[in-house]
Amino acid sequence: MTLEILLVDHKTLELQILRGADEALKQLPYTSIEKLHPLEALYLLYTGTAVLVDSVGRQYSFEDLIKAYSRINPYAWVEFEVYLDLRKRGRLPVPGPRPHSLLLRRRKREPRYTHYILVLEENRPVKLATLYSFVEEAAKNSWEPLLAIVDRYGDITYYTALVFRPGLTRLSREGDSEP
Amino acid sequence: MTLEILLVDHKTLELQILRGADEALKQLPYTSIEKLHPLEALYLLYTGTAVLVDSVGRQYSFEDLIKAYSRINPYAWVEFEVYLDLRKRGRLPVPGPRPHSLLLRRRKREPRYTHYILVLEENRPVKLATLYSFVEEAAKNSWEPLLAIVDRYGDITYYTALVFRPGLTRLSREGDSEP
Amino acid sequence: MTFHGVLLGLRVIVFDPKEARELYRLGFYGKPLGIPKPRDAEFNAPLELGLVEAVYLAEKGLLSVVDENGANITPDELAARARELIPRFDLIYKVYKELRDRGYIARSGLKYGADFAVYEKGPGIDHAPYLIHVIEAGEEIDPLEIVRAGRLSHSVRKAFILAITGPGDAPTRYLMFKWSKP
Amino acid sequence: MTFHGVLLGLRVIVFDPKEARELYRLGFYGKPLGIPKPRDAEFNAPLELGLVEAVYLAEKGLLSVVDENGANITPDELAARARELIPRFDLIYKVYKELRDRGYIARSGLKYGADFAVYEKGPGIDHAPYLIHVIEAGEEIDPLEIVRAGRLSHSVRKAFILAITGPGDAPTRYLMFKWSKP
Repeated sequence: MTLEILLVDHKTLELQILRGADEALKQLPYTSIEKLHPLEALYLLYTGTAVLVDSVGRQYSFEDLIKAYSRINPYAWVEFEVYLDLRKRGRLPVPGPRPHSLLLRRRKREPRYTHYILVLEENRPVKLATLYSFVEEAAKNSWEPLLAIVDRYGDITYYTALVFRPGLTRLSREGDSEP
Repeated sequence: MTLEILLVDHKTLELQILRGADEALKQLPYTSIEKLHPLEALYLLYTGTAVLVDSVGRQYSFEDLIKAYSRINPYAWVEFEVYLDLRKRGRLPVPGPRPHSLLLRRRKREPRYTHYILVLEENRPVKLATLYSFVEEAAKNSWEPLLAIVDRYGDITYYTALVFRPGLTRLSREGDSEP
Repeated sequence: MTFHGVLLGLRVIVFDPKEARELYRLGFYGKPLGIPKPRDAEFNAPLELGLVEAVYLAEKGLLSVVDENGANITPDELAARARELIPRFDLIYKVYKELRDRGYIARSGLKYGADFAVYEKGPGIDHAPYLIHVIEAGEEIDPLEIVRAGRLSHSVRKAFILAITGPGDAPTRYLMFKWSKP
Repeated sequence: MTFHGVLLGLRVIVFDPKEARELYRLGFYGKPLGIPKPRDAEFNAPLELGLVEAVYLAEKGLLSVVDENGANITPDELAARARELIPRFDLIYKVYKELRDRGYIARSGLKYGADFAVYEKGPGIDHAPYLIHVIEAGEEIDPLEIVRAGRLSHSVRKAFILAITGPGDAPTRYLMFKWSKP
């Protein structure tokens, strides 16, 4: 295996690429090469493209890392599910500015982001204030806000969100009913 | 107007055909000719085929009769809605054996009934025992039980009902998904 | 002008066909008896109003309501009756009133599984209504609510609106969602 | 044999792909990670179980569950966790258990807006599942519940089932409804 990741800190899950930065660039955006996010490491482990070791040479599996990530983030599993789903769709997500969020580019080499994704889970209530500020933050950055809602069996549904202001927001004139 | 109905009793709404039994037979099953049900009188008034008078010759409109019927039956309006809907579909309902129920024949001259209809209204809770005994009474008589559910804006939806016994009732093998 | 309605059970009926037509024409209020999908206001039938609409029209002074015996029913009495019978009446009414006051045509969305179907011009004129689901929000919302509303709206439009509101003067906030594939 | 799962948040994950395949084959339990519609049990992925399924399998002694740190979780602890997180868990579990015990394949009906999708043979074998809506019944039921369940089931089959049940030993009664035009 050419790609080796170092687990710098067991608690915070700080991760670094130890070997194979060239290989990593085929898999990840260049911004991730210096500091790897747990989701990205999980993906590389899950697809079998990398191995994870700590400073004393102990090896960690996908299962080990997702358990460890779950300890510090209750959304760990569902975030990985959404990350994996987006990768399977050919998109290249990167961790976003707020917890449980991801950003998407149109193409790998494009600097601008197009979509801002918030991961939500059924039966984990979300503050309304969080939803609103998320939608507003997206608008401010000209990103399309997307909610990725993971139901309790792992199915993911995506919704675009916008604030509707009665009397101000125009309803779209054309029909957009489902075929 | 050839068809005249007599309001025998203002309280119980006992009704009789005063004139035009021949005309009435074109509109109603022969069983209704002797003793007219308020729903049937309402229909004849609503369609303008009959007039309603009391013993002192005072005349009553559709509005008068439905108000009077509402006083003794909280389901009066919705029952009439269902009766009218069935008549518009070319069916000939007659009042059924239990409150808020109707019976249907395939054809006017057929003695056997085919459907047993229970009128339900949204926001008027129904006892489960009532639902079960209705479905069982229908089964005993080989009638198909139908619930006519009137929503709070007057839209009617019909459902066939049957008791399902896990492990005993076979689920139908063919698909019956909607086109 | 004032329209005249009779409270029969859970409904207010405007019996006079002329009044019925005018009230329907005024803003697509109610449903003519026996006509599930009216093409226009040229019907000859009584008009059936749901309690939400009836309270709105009564409070506007457009509708006077009596009971089966002809006794007058005030708008407050009508609202009290509605509150008794319709779950979440106050929340639903609050959203209905705001949408109507803003000039939208708000009608029952019940047959679509939603609280309202909202048109800019009216049924038969707009291509399809937007469905509104009224949600009582404390501080939080279960994302399940969004998924469920989406499933119910699915057959009509890709987009639907959650009206998130609370009791009293709490402002209503509207979020529009559209099913999407990234 | 016993399968091994790890409780991560609201889910129990069976990481070993061999166990995952066997458990899925055993009765269409769970969902393989990243595969929304598995064709068969030939996948190579961890299996994700919902808490309802996980409690059922744990109580049957088929599944042993640990937390992120490897500490054992008893079936009772797992059920307590589910009860905390899933609205109406006890009612839903009761119906799930009865249907599974009777030999039906009961899976999540969530994507259809129902509590369960029930198959006689299994997904991909039966033409379409029957949707089950679990309803807590006191003595009475609002007919609205029937209409709403019908609307949610509409896109799958004309027929749907209400499982009407109560707490404890109250028997569950099932009524099947089919949308109809007389």
